[in-house]
Amino acid sequence: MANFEVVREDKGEISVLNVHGYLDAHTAPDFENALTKLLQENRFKIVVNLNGLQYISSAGLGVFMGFIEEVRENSGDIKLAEVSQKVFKVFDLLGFPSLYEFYEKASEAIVKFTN
Amino acid sequence: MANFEVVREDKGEISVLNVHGYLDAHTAPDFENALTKLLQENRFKIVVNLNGLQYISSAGLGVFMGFIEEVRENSGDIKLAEVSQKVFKVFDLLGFPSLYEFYEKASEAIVKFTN
Amino acid sequence: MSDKKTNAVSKKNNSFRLKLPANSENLDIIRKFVSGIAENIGFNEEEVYQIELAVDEACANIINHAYKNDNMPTEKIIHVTVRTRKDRIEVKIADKGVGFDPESLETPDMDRYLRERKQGGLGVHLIKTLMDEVKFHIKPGVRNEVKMVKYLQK
Amino acid sequence: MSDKKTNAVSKKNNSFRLKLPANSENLDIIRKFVSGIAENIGFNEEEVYQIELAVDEACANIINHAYKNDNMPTEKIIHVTVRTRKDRIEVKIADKGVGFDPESLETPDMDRYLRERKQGGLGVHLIKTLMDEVKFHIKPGVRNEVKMVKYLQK
Ligand SMILES: Nc1ncnc2c1ncn2[C@@H]1O[C@H](COP(=O)(O)OP(=O)(O)O)[C@@H](O)[C@H]1O
Ligand SMILES: Nc1ncnc2c1ncn2[C@@H]1O[C@H](COP(=O)(O)OP(=O)(O)O)[C@@H](O)[C@H]1O
Repeated sequence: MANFEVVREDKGEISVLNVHGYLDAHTAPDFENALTKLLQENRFKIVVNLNGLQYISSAGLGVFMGFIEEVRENSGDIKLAEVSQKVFKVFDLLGFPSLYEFYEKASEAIVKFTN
Repeated sequence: MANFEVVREDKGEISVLNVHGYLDAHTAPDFENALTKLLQENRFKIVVNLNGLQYISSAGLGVFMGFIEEVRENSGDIKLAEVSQKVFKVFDLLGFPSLYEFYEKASEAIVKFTN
Repeated sequence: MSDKKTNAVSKKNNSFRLKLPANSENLDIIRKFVSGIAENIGFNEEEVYQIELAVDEACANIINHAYKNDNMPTEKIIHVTVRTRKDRIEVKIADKGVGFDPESLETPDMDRYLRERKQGGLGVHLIKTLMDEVKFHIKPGVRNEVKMVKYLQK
Repeated sequence: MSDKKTNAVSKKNNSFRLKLPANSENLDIIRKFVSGIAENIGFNEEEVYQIELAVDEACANIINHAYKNDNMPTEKIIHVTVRTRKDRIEVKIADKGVGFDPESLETPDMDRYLRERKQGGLGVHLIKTLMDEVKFHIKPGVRNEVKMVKYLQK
């Protein structure tokens, strides 16, 4: 089903992944592939714009966990932006805000990298 | 399920019914009620704006059939506007375009009444 | 879009079953069930609508006609079975209600129909128009089934 | 919104069943099935998400773990049964796979979990957090079931 999509936008050394739809055990590999590709290109400054994300399950949360270590070891970060209240509650339930930075706007997350 | 809605807008002696969502055997009575109310108020110049209609089944088509006669006997009409291609195909399959006028824009249907 | 691997999985022979009460509020659940499967095996948006609509009409008929007789002891239920094959979707919709004689239904004359402003009587006609194969098996009180098939276009 | 009459219908005791192949592409169909029912009996948007998520986690576990043993002769299927009561929804999710010992699962220490950047191991914890009652009945190869209940808020 065409129910998940990642669209990448590079802005200088920062990459924004715009995710849309439903991120579950079926679609998590697509998101994983997008992140793997960034790391292969040595791009470690990553903003994930969750504006279009309607749903996330633990399989989707696991993808974030699988990359954060390598990204930070390379002086990068994965910053999250524009998450809906509904989806944020799932991140929050599992304590993600203590490990990841969340921003209201993707542009704010980008600014944080350029500072 | 909150999957169907009719919003009425009166413009002089013309009434526009904006329908949204799924019009099936479950929600057809809601649409029927909206039309019954117009007829009770002697409002016979009716534009149904189908812009937000995502789905129609024969139960929905039957509602149009149930009112057209009385409306026309009272020098009125039910004109349809802004139907998506997908939904139009169902109307078309059953020959509705020979009985009802379809317009690209609700404003065009309104103009037809004022001429 | 799904990747190729999962498409390969979904194109195998699979079978899906749904059983629920014959209430009109459940039409939405039934349509989503069938449209999800139809999408997964590669029907396009227009075809998915056609399949949804045919299934909706058959289920609306069960809701409106099958359990009219209030003396019937059976639970008022709808059974939907979907089988996917490489080249087609097969949907069986069944009830345990009063049954009917599908042979006795006339094909509506749409011109006359529209002229006379009838309501209803279109469901079975729509099903036959939208699907490639339609068959009825009627056993009143036991199992009244309509089986409909639609082929994937090459 | 549905009118009062239909709400009255849906609040009666009803039972819904779904049976389908244990493929991840079907998670979407399962979620829509369950969320449709939950919406109809009056759960709000946040609660519907919670129910969907709990069901998704249980089904993803079946897909990932239940039929690992390729020698198993059984069809790889998921059974979902939903019962609605005036005050609650009950969902049973079952497989015929290898089974597991739910008692042996530790409650994840989220601090440590996050520190060690683990992936996975959150599903059952999430189910227990999101639903009001959770019970397991395990019979490997026959029927492994998780039953979860959520109450409507007054
Ligand atoms: N599942 C069913 N159980 C009993 N009768 C049915 C069933 N399906 C169809 N019918 C009968 O076939 C007739 C034609 O159905 P249809 O073409 O859908 O038109 P409508 O439902 O609007 O009357 C119905 O009026 C009903 O008598
Ligand atoms: N239906 C099932 N069949 C077999 N094993 C299961 C099932 N559900 C859960 N398990 C077992 O319970 C463990 C914990 O599940 P969970 O908390 O969802 O984490 P994860 O699936 O990420 O490992 C799984 O690793 C698996 O061993």
